[in-house]
Amino acid sequence: MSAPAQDWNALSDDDFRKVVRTFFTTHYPEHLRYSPSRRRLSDMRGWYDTLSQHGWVAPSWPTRYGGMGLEPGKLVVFIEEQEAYGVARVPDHGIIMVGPLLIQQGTDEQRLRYLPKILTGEEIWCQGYSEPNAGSDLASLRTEAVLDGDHFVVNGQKTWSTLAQDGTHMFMLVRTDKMARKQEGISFLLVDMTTPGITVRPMRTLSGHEEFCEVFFDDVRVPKENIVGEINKGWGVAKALLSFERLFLGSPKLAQSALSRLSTLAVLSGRVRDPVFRDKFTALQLDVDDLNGLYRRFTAQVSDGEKLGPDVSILKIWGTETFSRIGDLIVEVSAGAGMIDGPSDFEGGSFDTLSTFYNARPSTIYGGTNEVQRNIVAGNVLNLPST
Amino acid sequence: MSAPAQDWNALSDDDFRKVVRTFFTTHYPEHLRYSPSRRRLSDMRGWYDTLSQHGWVAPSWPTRYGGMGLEPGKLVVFIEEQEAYGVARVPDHGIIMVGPLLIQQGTDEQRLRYLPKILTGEEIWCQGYSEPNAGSDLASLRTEAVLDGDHFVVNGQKTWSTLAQDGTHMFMLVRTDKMARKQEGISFLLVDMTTPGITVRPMRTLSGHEEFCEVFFDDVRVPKENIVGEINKGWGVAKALLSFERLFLGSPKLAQSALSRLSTLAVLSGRVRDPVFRDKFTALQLDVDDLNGLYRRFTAQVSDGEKLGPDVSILKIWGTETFSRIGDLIVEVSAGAGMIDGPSDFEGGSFDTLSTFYNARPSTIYGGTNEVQRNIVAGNVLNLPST
Amino acid sequence: MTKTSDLSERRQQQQLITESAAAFAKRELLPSALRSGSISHTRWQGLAELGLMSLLIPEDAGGLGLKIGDLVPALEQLGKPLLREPFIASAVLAGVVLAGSGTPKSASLLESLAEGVLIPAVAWQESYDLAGDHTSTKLSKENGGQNLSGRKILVTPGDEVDGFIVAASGAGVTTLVWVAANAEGVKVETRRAADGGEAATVHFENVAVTDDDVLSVDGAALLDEAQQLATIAVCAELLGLIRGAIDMTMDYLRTRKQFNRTIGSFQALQHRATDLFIQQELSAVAISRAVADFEMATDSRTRAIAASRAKARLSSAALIVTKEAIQMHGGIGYTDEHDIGLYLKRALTLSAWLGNAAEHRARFARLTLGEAA
Amino acid sequence: MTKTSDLSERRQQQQLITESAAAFAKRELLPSALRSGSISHTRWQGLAELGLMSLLIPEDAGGLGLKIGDLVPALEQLGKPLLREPFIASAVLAGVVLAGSGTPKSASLLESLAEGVLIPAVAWQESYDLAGDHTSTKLSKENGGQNLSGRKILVTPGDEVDGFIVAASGAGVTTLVWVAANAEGVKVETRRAADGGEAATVHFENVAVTDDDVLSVDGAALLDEAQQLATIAVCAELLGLIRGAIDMTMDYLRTRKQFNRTIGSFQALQHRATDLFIQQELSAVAISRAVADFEMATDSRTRAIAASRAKARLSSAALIVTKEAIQMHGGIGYTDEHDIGLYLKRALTLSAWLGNAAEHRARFARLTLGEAA
Repeated sequence: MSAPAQDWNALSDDDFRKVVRTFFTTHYPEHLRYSPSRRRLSDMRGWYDTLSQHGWVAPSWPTRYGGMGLEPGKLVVFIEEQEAYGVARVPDHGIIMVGPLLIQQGTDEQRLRYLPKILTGEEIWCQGYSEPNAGSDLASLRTEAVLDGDHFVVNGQKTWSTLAQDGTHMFMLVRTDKMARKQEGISFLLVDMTTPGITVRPMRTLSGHEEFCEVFFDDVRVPKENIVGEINKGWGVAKALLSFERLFLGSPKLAQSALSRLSTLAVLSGRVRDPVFRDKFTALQLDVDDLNGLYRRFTAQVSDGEKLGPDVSILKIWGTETFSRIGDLIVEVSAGAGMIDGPSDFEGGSFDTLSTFYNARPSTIYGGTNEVQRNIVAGNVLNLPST
Repeated sequence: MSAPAQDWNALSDDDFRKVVRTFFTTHYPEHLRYSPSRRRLSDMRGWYDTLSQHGWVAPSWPTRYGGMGLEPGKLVVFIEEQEAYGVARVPDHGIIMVGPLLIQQGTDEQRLRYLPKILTGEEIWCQGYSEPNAGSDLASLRTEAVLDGDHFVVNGQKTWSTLAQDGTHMFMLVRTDKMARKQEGISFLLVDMTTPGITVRPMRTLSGHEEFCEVFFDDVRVPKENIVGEINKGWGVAKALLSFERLFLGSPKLAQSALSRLSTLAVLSGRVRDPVFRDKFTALQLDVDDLNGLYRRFTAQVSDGEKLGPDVSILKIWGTETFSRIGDLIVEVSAGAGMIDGPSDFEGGSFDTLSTFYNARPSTIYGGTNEVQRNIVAGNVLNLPST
Repeated sequence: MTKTSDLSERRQQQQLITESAAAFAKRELLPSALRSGSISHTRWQGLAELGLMSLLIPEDAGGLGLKIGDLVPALEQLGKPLLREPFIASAVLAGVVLAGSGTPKSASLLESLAEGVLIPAVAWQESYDLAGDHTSTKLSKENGGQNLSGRKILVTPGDEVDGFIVAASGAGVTTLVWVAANAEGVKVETRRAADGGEAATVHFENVAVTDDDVLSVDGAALLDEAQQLATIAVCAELLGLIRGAIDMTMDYLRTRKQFNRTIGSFQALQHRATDLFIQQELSAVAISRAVADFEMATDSRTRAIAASRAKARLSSAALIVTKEAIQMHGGIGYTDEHDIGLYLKRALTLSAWLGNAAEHRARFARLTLGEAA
Repeated sequence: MTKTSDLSERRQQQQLITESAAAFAKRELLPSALRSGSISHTRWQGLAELGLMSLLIPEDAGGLGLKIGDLVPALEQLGKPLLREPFIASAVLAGVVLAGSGTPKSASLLESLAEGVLIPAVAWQESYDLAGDHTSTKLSKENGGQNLSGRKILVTPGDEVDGFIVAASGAGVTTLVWVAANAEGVKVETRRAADGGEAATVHFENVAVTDDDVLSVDGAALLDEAQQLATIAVCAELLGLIRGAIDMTMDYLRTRKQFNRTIGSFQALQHRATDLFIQQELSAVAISRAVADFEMATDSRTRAIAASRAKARLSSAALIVTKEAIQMHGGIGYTDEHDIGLYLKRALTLSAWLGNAAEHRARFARLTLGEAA
């Protein structure tokens, strides 16, 4: 199925860069480049297959599980080239979240059952953390799973589940002990989305896309063995994943690609020679450069086998707020075209002036709002007393 | 003693402006113009006398008490001209704080006893609010006054008393009932600084000036009749004064004069033609213009006989933070000269690059830190629940 | 004494207008109307019945002859629940041009506008930049008649529009002509605006223009005045929008619970809420100053400074406030299901239209500091 | 494998240097030393004994031949308690010029520097602006000898200085010459810097320069390299300063009580504290990147980009952090009695010296985006 594992890390960074670049230019579909918003599975299926055939689905997984086994430096090169060529994300919750988690905390059976189908793209994962009254406050979640023989019976509602309408499976947090204190009594469950009793309702976002869903659970029966880690210990499992997520959410990808878009617009609009623009652009360029540096520091920590500490929250804060500032400057530079939805015509080509701005809005909210991240840093890194 | 009262408000704004301008150009000493930091009494004594002789000491007091009786519009003209000509403040706590307070809440005896000597400059007032452990948290103050016959006996320590070393009198808050809850049991007292038991220790500030003092009280006997308002009701008296103070602290004077200094530097350094500078300068110019607008709105409220609400805190926040941003830009524009204390030589003349920056530092702290002001607005204007 | 009684008379009249606008807003307007995307002719008629269409029109042109300061508080009321109809584009920008034109054609158009049966648009813009070149559209004499050719962009409103006032270069001057939307040679391509409305790119290809259609042979000054008025009017709508967004957000902060607490009790949010309130109050005073300066102005430079002063503040404040409003609402604020997002979309549209904050700051700098190096 | 063991050897050496610098800092340095205003010759000697003076000097010039990356962590240690001595100005900026000169004169000066008995300064600057004109000082041949005339400003250190390396325009090139502080025709006017140190305006009036005093006839590239190195070194000191200011402030927030609560428990302050921590971490990565780029650089443009990248971040972060530190300390922070104010003063000095944030951003833009319109 997948090509034989190769030792990418043996290549020099420059050589690896060339390989990656060639791979993208050879295989990635032209019409999918520089997508202004998140792509649905239907658009990305072909590309997923291509990645799968070449063993390129999971750059960061160890090779023994079918990943590329890239060390952090190589992973950064990979991401940089992906951004430079404007390669869109495939639905990647399985690749980024479930895979690393099962490798770290799953059973052999779970790894064998789930990992290969993530690599082939047969199974697409979505996330079930947030609830209407437990957004950034995950410990307040109320969706419950009651053990009934060999099954958990799940009832409740999840929300902000990204592209759940394309998911075949969901990893979710459920309350398995209602008597326990808030963060205890939570379990981590893997759920097949075709199980009877599940209803998915896409929500339209500000930018007009159906990027998130509400998911309703009505007496949904989930096999007992689908639990990851111990029962009632799901908070610890989720926390491990949260620092992965923060690393991922803090990846310079968004900001980097937004900055490229800003450069493009500066050329299209002729603002590239305007000293006021250059001053603002340079400040953002340096912000993105330092974001890259910060990201490399944390990924190196992961690759050195160290656990990520609570300080990884700063990556998410800085990454998303830099992204947001770039979106603001794009709107500013667009002048009158900043009032138009979708592509506007400029002399040198067409440009969507608002997409970055819109995409920046949820980035400071999801994955734990930046307010929650700041609480974490203040309390757990700076040791300031609790409020 | 003072010239006969005149109806300044009958003049048109333009005419009044001409009168004021002529007054300053005729009388104000050239060497005291555009003083980068607060002037001591010894420097300003001559000018105080001049103001006194012409009845110009108290622009905002009613004419029947010896003030100029200016309505808000005229007062703004007065302040604008003062700033434009670079007229320094005389020690003005008596004029700005004590006068209006006694006019509003004092007894006839107090008015008769104290107001004339403020107008002549014979008596100079300083403030005794803050204490080492009650900075912005005035309700926590501990300096106590115990009634002993016809006198209060005062013991304790005040701090951040501006230019107390030049003061002949202090208006202060003291605790007169230790059993009462925090904001109750506080009284408002007028104290002669020559009373035995008072020690004044000037503190050197960051900018190297002795602008504030600590004042120690050791069994200081203050006549009972020196209380303003009722005993144990000093918090209400002080609050009335605090909104005066906020209005005063939010006056555009500081920001306006800092902006003039920035303009001067822009010309001296040649940066006036730099588009990046112009962009930043214009933003600040508009910030100061809107600060002026805000100030006029609140002063108009006062002159219409309305009480100032808690929303006046925004004036203090915006005024001092605009001032601070201007100080930052002055340092930035100074380039290498931004490392030098005191005047630096530029081709067109000399310029003190750091004084505005230094002066901006305490402005966001004194008179209730901007953090406290934001708490006030959130709680009392926006009605957000208490933390 | 005359001065004072004039003032109080004016204040009474303003209050009357404001109150009727507020009543209309309460009765007829809902932010969610933006979702439908289309202009309501009933609401348009309603605005006409309030007398708003002719408020700024001089009495000798059949209007009420009031000033921009009289309109501002009413627009604030309409902006608060996000008026979707192109009042400013059609009644202020186009209306003021028509009123200043004084031809039989403009008189009849103005009458239809006042009756609420006409939706005109001014087509002046050719570059996205306020300070860009907008003079490529040409009016040329040919075969005895006149011919209009060129392309205008961001024409607002771009849908349901009955005709355009087009600014064209004639014999060395800017001539304003009327072109019906259905005239031969006119092609309208609509572009969806952020707020769901439509702006249009309008192509004019050899469109025949009769002498009757010429609204002003040398119309640059007239157009300029109308633009500055419209810019201040947009600021008033934005101020209403800011108040609406802040009210909605403070309500949310007072009721939404997370971590077992009302989120409005979190001090970090309280301090940021205060900063939004400051933006609102600065916006209000910036408009007051601009209105006062505009009404006293006797030259176009002063009018432009007044307009830029207000728009620089309001365009910026509206975006600061609505972005923070989304953040404070959290996830729900990013869905199209909650109205707070509509405030952001409308803010994006009105902030950019007629020049964004950076453009107006630059123009203010140019006019007050002189040209840059 | 060689690469890895080289790396770990380098890391060990760095650690050694850092630890001895940390021990020295703990033993000898206190922020309050800034108040005295004067250079301590004991501490200067101490720095020499640590071997820091010759760390960057190539082995063939008698130094340790290490790289900027080896010095950075040590400077961070020295910067944290606010080293007052002009290590960077004299040992880095002047030291590197002397090492690159290779004349008998420079060798002997270098030796004195390494022994801690010489305090040299580089006099290169004539305008406050980094990008200004610094070439009016002239070296001219007269009566067989050479003569130096001109004026240099912001010469650091400006007090206790033994001599100056002066950059002068000779025959179409920048020539670097040594001038003893007490030479005839030299007039030094000191200016108090924000941190209490002294910078000087130095006037050279027909100062006689012997052939021996010429350190480099065509020395522009050498001076440039030394400046970029010194700029990165200043950043390392600033990073230490930032860490020191944040530590002191967090301590204060954890202990100071107001309104019956530890002030560090107020969420608004917590969020702002997080933002300061972010500035600190960004500063650290900005320096790492600059060091890596600098060490790999083979041309002056790359070196200048590396230096500007770091200084743009550090100058800005240091002021953000120290200003907030004062605000968080409240009134006590504004008195000269609390050390936190010294952090602000030192930050002001080092942020401006060798170019402030705005100047370095502009240079970065020029070098990466090309000249502006």
